[in-house]
Amino acid sequence: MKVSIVGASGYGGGELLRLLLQHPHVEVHQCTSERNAGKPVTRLHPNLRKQTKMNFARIAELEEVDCIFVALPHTEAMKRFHQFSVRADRIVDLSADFRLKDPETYKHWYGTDHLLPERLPEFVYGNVELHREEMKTAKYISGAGCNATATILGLWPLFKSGLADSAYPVVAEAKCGSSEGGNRASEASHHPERSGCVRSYKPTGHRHAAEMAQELGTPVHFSATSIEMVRGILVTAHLFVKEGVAEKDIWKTYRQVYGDEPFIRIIKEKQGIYRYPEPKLLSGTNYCDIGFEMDGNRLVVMSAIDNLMKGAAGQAVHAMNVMCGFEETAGLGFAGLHPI
Amino acid sequence: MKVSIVGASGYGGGELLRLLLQHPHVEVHQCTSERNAGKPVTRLHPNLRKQTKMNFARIAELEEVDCIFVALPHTEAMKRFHQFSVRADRIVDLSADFRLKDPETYKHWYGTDHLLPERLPEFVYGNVELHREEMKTAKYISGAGCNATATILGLWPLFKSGLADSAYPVVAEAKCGSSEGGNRASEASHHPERSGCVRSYKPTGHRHAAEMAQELGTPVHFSATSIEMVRGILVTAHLFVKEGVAEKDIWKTYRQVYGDEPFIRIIKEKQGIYRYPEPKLLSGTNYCDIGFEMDGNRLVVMSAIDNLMKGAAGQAVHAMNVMCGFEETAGLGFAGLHPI
Amino acid sequence: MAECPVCGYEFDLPPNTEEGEIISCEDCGSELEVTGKDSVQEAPAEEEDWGE
Repeated sequence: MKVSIVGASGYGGGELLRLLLQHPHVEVHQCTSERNAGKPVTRLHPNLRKQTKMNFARIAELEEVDCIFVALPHTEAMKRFHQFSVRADRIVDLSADFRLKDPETYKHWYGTDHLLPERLPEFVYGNVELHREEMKTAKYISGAGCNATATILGLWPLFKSGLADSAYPVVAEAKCGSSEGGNRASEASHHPERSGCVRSYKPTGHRHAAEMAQELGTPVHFSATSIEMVRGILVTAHLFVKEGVAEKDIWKTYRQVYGDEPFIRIIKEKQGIYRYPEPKLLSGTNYCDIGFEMDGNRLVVMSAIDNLMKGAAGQAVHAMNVMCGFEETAGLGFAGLHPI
Repeated sequence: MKVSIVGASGYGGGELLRLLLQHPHVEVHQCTSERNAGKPVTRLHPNLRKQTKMNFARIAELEEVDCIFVALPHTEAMKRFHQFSVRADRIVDLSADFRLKDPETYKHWYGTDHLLPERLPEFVYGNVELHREEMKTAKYISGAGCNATATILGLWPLFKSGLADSAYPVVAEAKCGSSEGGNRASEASHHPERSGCVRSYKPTGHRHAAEMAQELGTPVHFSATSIEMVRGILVTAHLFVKEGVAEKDIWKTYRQVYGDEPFIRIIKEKQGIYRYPEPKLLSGTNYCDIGFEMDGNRLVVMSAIDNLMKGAAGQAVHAMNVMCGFEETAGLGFAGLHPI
Repeated sequence: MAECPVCGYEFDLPPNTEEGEIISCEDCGSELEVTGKDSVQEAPAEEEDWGE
């Protein structure tokens, strides 16, 4: 199967390229980057040296393929949708353009009118664990936000089963890495300023909260703090469960909802160094690790992912595998490194 | 093919297990750890959760297999050699026990008599790039030291071709990560003490110098400084080349000696962020990246590896692939992560 | 066969390359300017300052 990556110079596009170059059922046809057209892809993605001799193409040179991955800055996929839909039956978009089903919600959070509201129902939200059946017949997938993915996957079974008491507020706090900001340098990402930070960069008003509300059916009070980390997210969520719910019920719910999911692991152990989810162990893998602890009927849920993998490129490849009928773990078998 | 890992609780053993569990031609039969016998391997190697349900066995319970990887503390492989040689035709030992061909040199550097000097000629030193032909018919491989591997691979073509001027001293300085010390905690590895260190832990007298002299045929004045890094080594070597040698000759020598080596990359670029070898990009890969710069007939050579991969487990699997006639890159295809 | 002036790598110029065109050496990646049928010279690439 032939695929191309549009906007392949960024961290998300580069991670997609790394996965797709070694994917058993896929051949990467073109990678585009307007700014870097004609340059070798390894100039931006040095880990791919000796893996590929491809050069960046321009969007105008796009040829027909079976699936196009779009990793452009926000609103670009919306503006150029037609250029992609005529060249591939299937599209996986990593941006936020087609995540929110309601155009009004989109306008509220992204400050601009949605250009193709009629297309929104055709896009399936990117968490495979929540939308597998729809993806099997879908043509278009919208990759979910990284913070949203970590929060949604941690909490979804509790809301789906009705254990969570939505009369109480749900608070979720993400500890994030610097790669979330992409590869454009800024004052704030200047090493002497960023190194060693514990920076409350979004105490409130983070856009991903909109996706959490959409997928969980309840508002989530979300805050993000960036820490000394490049890849990785650890979300710590605080909520209440209904009267009489015991720890065993929580285990049962996660087992029922996630039982044989290939990329979810429940991590709640009494020994060893890593007893709860640890993001650094997940670097390069498509895992979401989930742990929890109870305190009366208060529940704390911890979920960890690699924001560039389960939070972006890995999730996109997983969704493509489902959409195209490949085995779900194709190209996503990396186990992660320890120590790291 | 069936393999077992003896001493599988350490970082080297764990990395071997990660690679061998996903190796196309190999099945892991047993993993031993006296201290952790009966416990799940994922207790020590959390990245392998959901990859394996194996428990640690004891050496006494070892069954016959095709190849045994030994990752025990120094002198243990020597003492227990017979227990392994009766259970497998092929042995790959990661320790220093069988690296040095000369028992006297061994005694000088390791302060104890070698117990099986008569076995030394049967072990092939672990750098595949230097010893591929011997490995094709060998039964026993001795993994090379990590600092030695990085230094040897960087300098070997210059000595093999005679470009290096051995009338002048060769200085090599390694910047090392904390995983080199293994998973046993100590005062010096206590996070508040180790974090942020630039620690001159071996200015002189590092044991690996003995291997460098053995393989390069010339003494190397080696120093090691541990820095803020878990995996990775960057060696900066300082030497002189003979009169009249130009940059083009250096390129040609590396091309002639390493031309189609699957795991060597020459990194010397004028643009991009990573113009010379960068160890963090190699985490989890089996690459050795080599770069150089000339200053008159003074030459600076930079070589980077992942000490747990090309410096230990990756090299061991590469040597096994050669010894058993598998394609050399089997199980070693991971491209590395960026950003990381 | 053209030879890269930087690393001495010998290679065939792709068939339709014209004079003045910039190509990069397959081995060392240097940017080369095509100056004739089988001849190239190092293209004047400004070395980006890292500001380190």
